[in-house]
Amino acid sequence: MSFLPPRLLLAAFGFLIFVASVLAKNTSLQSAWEFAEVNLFSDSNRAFRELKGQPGVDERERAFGEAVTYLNVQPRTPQNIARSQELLKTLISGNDRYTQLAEFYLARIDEDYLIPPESERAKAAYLELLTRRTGNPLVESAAVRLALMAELSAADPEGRREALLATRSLAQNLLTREGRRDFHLNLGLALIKAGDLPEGLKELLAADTEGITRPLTERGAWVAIAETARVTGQTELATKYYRKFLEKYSRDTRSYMLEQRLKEVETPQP
Amino acid sequence: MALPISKTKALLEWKLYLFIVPSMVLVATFSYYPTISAIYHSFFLWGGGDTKEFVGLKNFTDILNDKVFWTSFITIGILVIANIFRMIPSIFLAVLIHRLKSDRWQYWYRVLLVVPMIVPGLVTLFIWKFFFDPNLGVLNAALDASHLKVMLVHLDKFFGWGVFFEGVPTAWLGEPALIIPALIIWGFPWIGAVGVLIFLAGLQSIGAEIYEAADLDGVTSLQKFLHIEFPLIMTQVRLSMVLMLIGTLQGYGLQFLLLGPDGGAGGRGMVPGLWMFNRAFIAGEFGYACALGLFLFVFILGLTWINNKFVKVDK
Amino acid sequence: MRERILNGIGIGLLAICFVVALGRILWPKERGSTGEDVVTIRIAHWQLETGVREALEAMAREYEKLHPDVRIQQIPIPERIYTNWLITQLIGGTAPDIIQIGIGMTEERIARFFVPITELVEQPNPYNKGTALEEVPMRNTFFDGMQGGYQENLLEYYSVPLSGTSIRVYYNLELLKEITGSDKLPTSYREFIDLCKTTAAFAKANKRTIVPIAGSKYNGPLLMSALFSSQTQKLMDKLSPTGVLLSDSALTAEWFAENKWTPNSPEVLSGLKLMREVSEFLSPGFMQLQRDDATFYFVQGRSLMICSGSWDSTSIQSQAPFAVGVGRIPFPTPDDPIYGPFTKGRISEAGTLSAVNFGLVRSSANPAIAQDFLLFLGSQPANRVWTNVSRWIPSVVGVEPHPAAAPFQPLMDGYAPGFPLPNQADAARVYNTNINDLFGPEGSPQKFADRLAEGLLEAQKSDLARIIRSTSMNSKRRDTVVASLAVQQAKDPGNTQLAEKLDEALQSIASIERGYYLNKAALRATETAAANP
Amino acid sequence: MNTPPAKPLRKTNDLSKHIMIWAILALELLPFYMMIQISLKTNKMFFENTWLPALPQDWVWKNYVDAFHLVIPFVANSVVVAVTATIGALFFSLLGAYFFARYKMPGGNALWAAFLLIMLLPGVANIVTLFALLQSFNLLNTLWALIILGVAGGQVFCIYVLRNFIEELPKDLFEAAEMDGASHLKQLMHIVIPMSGPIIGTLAILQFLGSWNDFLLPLVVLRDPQLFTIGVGLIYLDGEYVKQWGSVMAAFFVASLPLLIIFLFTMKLFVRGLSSGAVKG
Repeated sequence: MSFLPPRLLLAAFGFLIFVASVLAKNTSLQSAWEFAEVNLFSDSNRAFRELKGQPGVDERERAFGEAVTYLNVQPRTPQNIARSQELLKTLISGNDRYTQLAEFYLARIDEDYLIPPESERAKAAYLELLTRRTGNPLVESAAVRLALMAELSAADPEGRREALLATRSLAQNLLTREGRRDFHLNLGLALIKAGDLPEGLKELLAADTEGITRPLTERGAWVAIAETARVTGQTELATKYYRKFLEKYSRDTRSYMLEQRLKEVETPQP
Repeated sequence: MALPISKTKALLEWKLYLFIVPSMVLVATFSYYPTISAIYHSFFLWGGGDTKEFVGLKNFTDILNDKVFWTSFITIGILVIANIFRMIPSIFLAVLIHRLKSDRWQYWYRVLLVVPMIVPGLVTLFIWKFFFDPNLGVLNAALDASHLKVMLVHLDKFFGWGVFFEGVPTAWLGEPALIIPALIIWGFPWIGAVGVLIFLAGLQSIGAEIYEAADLDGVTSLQKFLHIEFPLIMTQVRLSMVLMLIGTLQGYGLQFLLLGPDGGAGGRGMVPGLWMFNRAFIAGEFGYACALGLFLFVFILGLTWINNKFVKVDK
Repeated sequence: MRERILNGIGIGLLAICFVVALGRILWPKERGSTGEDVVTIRIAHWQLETGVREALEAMAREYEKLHPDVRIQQIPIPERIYTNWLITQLIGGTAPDIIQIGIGMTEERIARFFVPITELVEQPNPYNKGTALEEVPMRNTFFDGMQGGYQENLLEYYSVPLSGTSIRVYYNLELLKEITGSDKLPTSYREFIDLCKTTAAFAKANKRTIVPIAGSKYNGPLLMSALFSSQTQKLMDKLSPTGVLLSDSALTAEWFAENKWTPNSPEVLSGLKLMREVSEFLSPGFMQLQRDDATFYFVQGRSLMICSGSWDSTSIQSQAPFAVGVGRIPFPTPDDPIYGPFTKGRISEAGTLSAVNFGLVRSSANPAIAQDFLLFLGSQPANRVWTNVSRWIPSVVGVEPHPAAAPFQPLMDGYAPGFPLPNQADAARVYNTNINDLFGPEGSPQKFADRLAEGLLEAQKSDLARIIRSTSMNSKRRDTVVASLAVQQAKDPGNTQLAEKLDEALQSIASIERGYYLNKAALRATETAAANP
Repeated sequence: MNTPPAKPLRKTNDLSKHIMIWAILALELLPFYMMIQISLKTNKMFFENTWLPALPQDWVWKNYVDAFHLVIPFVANSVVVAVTATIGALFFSLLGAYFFARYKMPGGNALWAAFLLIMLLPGVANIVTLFALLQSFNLLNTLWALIILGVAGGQVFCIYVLRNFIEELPKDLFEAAEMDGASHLKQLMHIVIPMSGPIIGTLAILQFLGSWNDFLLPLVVLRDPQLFTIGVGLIYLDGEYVKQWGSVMAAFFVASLPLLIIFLFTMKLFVRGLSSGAVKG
C-alpha cells in the first residue's frame, strides 16, 4: 500500500472528526433510549452526552438518561458510578416523573453498585418512595425488593416469617397492577419457603387475580398454588389449579407428576 | 561481538535503525500488545466478554490465598528438576554418535534422529496413552511378565503406599501417587532431536590432537567426557536448560490432554499454566487468569535473571 | 555438486506445491454460485457422532430447496476444543449465525451474545403450516414444552431443540446369550448386579478378558449419577418447600449449609455405596479412560454392556459386528433390600430436557434469514428428516421416531429424581480430584464422604460467590434496559407493545432478583457454617 | 571457522556404541513405525495384533484413499501458510539480526533485552486479547492472520540465532564493502546471506515445522472449513467418537508426507546447518 504523504493523512483525519460530530447532532432522545434498550450502553451514553445543551431537548430527561446509562458503560468503574450519582442528585428537586426515578436509582446504586453496599440507606429510600404512592410501575417494583430484603434479614425461618408479614402493609401503596402483582407473587413464594403456607397461598392467589401475563412466571405460580393448596388440605382449590395448569401447559416436564397429584386429590381417600 | 561505534558515526548510520523497525513493529503488536492488555485486564472482573468491572488489586490479593495455585508450584518444581535429569540422555547420545569412527554412520544417525520430528504429536500421544492403558497397556503387561509387579506389591505392603495390589491392574493416570512418576516416564528415552544435533555441533570443534593426547595419558572415557567434551558444550547445555525451564514452567498442554483441566486424580498433575487455563476457560474468570499469568511471568523472569547472574560461563 | 541438485529439486518441488496451493485458494471452486445474491448461513455444533452431520446436511438441502438464494454451511467442532473455539469466535464477532448451546456456555455469555426468542416461540411456527400443529404456539410443539431451550436465571427461551436424549444401557446380545443362555435384559437393579456377577465369574472361568460394563470417565458417571439421584428422592421431598418440583442448585446449597444434608447423611452414603458397587464391574482404571476407549471396548466385544446416551446409538449400532440390545437404566425398586428405603422408584424421564438445541447469535450478518432457518429446524417436517437420517429421537410432538431410535424415547412413567451432588466449577474439582477415594482399590463410600465433607463447604462458598457475581452483572444490565422502557412508555402511554415489553421486563427482573437473593441466602448460610464448623 | 571434524583414532570397535544408539533410536522411531503399520489395518486387525505389521496381502489400501481425499485440501492451505510465514519470518529477522550484530548502536542493548523478554511471556490468557486484536484488523477467518502471527512468532528465536552467526563473520569483509561505499542492504545481500546458507536453511525448516504442526491458533482464527490447515484437520480426526484407527493413522502419514519429501531433499543442508555450531548460548 502506498504511503500517503503525512499532510494528506492529517487532513483526512480532521474531516472524519467533523463528520462524526455532525452525525451525532441529529440523534434524538428517542434514539438514545433505543440504544439503551438493546444493550448498546456506551453508544446510548455518548448520545445522551452529545445532546447536552441542544435546543428542544428536555434537560431533565437527558440528565436521567445519561445517569442511567453510566451504570452500564463498560468497563464499569467507581468513577462512572459516582458520575451517575451526581447527575441523579441534580434531579431530586421537584416532584415529577424524573425525581421519583432518580431517587429509585440512587437507592438501586446503594443496594447493588457500591462496594460495600449501603443496604440500610437503600431500604429507607425504597420505603419513603413507596409511601409517596407515585403510581409509577418501575418505582413500585421497590416493594418486591423490600420483600426480598426482609427474607434475607433474618437467618431463622421464624424471624424471616415475621419480617415478611411486616412488609404486607406496603401493598396499599401500590397503585399499579404490575406493582401489586409482582409484590404479592414474590412475597407469597418467600412466605412458603419460610414455612407459612396459608399466608403464602393467600398472597399467591392475590397475585393470580391481578393477572400474571408472563407464561413462564404464571406456570411457576400455578404449580406453587396447587401444591400448597394440596398440602394444606384445600383439595378443590388444588384440583382447580392442577386442571388449569394441565390444560394450558400440557407439555411441561412437571405435567406427568402433576397428573399423578391430581388423581390423588380428585379421588377422595377412603 | 558487535563493533563498538561512536555517537557521531551512529548518527551517520541512522539508516541502520530502519532494519530493526519491521521486527519491532511485528513484535510490539502481536506479542507486547496482548501482554499489556493482559496486565490491564488483571485489574478487572472479566468473563471474556466486554462487560468488565474494575476491582483494583482484588485479583492479586486472591492469588495469596489460592491454595491450588501454590501447591501446583510443588508439582512444577519436581517436573523442572526431573526435566534437568531428562537432558542427560540427549547429551549421552550426542557424545556416543560423536565418538563413532565412521563418518557415514554419523550422518545416517543424524538423519534418523530427524525423522521423529515430522511425525504429528497426536501419534506420540496415542502411543503413550496406549502404553499407560491399565488393561491392554504395555507397562502393566511388562510389569506382570517380569514379575516386577509382585515385587512392587510386597514393597507396597511394606511401605503402605496403597497403590499396587495383587490382581488389580495399576491405573497409572488414575492414582494420585503415580501421576507425577507417569508424567516423568512420559516420552521415555527423552531424546530431543534438535538438542542432540546442537550438542553434536558443539562437540565437532574438538580437534583430533586433543583425543590423541588423552589416549596417550590413558584417560578413561568418563574423564574424557568431563574434561574435554562437556566444558565445550556448556553454552549449548545452558541455552537448552533455559529454554527447557521456560517451556516447563509455562507448559500445560500434556497435562490437559492426559489428565483434563482439573489436573487428574488428587489434582497432583496441576501445574500453574493448567490452573491459569482452568480459571479462564472452566470457571470463566479471565481477569483472574490474567493476574495469574502476570505473576507467573514475574516468577520466570526472576528465575532466568538468577540463572544468568549465578550460572556465569565465560564464552 | 550432488547436494546442490538435491536442494534444487527439493526447493523446486516446494515452489510448485506453493503455486498450486495459492491458485486453489485465490480462485476457490465454491459449490454452486457464490454471487452477491447468495446468503450463507453458518451453523456450528459439536455432535461428531455418526448420523448427525448427515441429518443436518439433509435438513439444509430441504431448506435450500425452499430458499434457492440461501446456502447452509455446517461447522462441526470436536467437543474437546469447542469451549475455546466458541469463546474466541463470539468475542471476535466472527461467530457463525447459529450455534449449539451447551458446553462452555455461561449465562452471561448467553445473555451477551445470543438473541432471546421468547416472543418468537409464543406464536405458531410458520413451517408447521399444513400439519396438526399449525395453530399451536411453537413452544408447545416440543415434547417437553421447550424446557430444554429455556435459561433458568435469564428467564428467556434462547434455543430451539432438535432431539430428545436419554441414557440407556447397551447389551452385546451374542455375548449375553453365551453367558446366560437367554437374551432377556435385566429390569431391576438386583437382576442387573446379579448379571454383572455372573459375567465376571464367566470371564474368570473361561479365561476371557471380558469386563461386565465398559467404563470411562465419561460413561461411568453417566450410569452412576443416574443411580445416585434415585437415593436422594425421598430426602428432597422432605426438604423442599411445596411448589418446587425441580432440583435447584441454590436450595441444595442452602440445605447443605444448614446441615439438612451432609455427605454422611444415610441417603447420600447409600447413593455412594450404590456407585461403588457398580464401579467394581466397570473396566479397571475407568476414570483414566476416555469416552472413545469405552466405545472401542464394547464394539470389539470386550465388554457385555456399556452405558451411554442415545447420541451414541447410531455410532454403536453401525460399528458393532453383533446384535445390540437396548435397556433402561435398572433403578433399585422400593422393595430392594439395601437401596429400597430411600428411593420412590424408577426415575421418570419426563424431566429429560430436549437437547441438541441451537441459538441465534446477535452478531449474525443476516439475522432475519438465520431466524427463519432456525424456525425451519424446529418445525415438524424438518424434525421428521432429523430422526430418520440421524436415528436420534425427535423433539417435536407427532413425529414418529426412526425404528432404531424407538427404544430411546423418554419414558414418562416414574418419579422426579433427587438432587445431584453439587457440580459447579470448584465443587466438581473437589469431586474429581478425590474420586479415587471412592473408586480406587482402597476406596470406600465413607472415605469419599469424609473427603467431600472436608472440601465441599469451601468449594461451595467460592461457587456461590461466582454465581452471585454473574447474576449481579446480569441484573445490573437490566437496570438500564428497564429504565429506558419505563421512560419511553411514560412518554407514549397509548403504545400497548411498549407497555407489554415493560410489563414483561418487570416480571423477569422480579424473578431474577428472587434467584439472586436465594443465592445470597445460601452464601450467608454457607459462610456461617464455615465460620463455626 | 571450525577445524575439520576430528576422528578419534581408537582401536576398540564401535559395536557397543552402535548397539546403544540403535536401542535409543528404536524407541524414538517407534511412533513412526506404529503410524505406518496401523495405517494398513482395519480396527479389527489392529485389535487382534497391535504391534506386528499385517501380512502384505491383506493391507487395507482403502485407508489411504480416504486419507488423501480428506487431507489434501488441508495440505494446500498449510503449504501456503507455512511457506509464506517462513519466508516472511526469515526476511525480517535477517534484517533485525544484522542491526544487532553489525554495530553496538545506541539503544541496541535495550532493544535486545526487550526481545528476550518476549520469550518469557506466558500465552494462555491473552489468546482472547490477541483474537480481539486480529478482529480489529479484520484479519479473522483469513490465512493472512496465521501468516502474520507465524512471522511475528518466529522473530525472537531467528534473530537470536542469526545475531550470533553474523557476529562470528570476519569483520574485515564488512569494512572492505563499506570502503567501496556499499550500503548496509548491499552488505547484507552480498556478504551475510551467501555465507549463512545452512543456518538459514535450518531456521527455515524449524519455522516451517512450527507452523505446519500448530493447531491451536488456526483453530481459533479460522472459521470456514475450506480454510483449515493440517493441524486443525488432524484434530477433527482425533475428535471422532468411534475412530477408524487405520484411516486416522493413514491421514497422519499423508499429513507428514510433504515434510518427509522436503527433508529427504534438503537433509544435508539441514544437518550441516544445525551442526555448523552457529546455535550457541
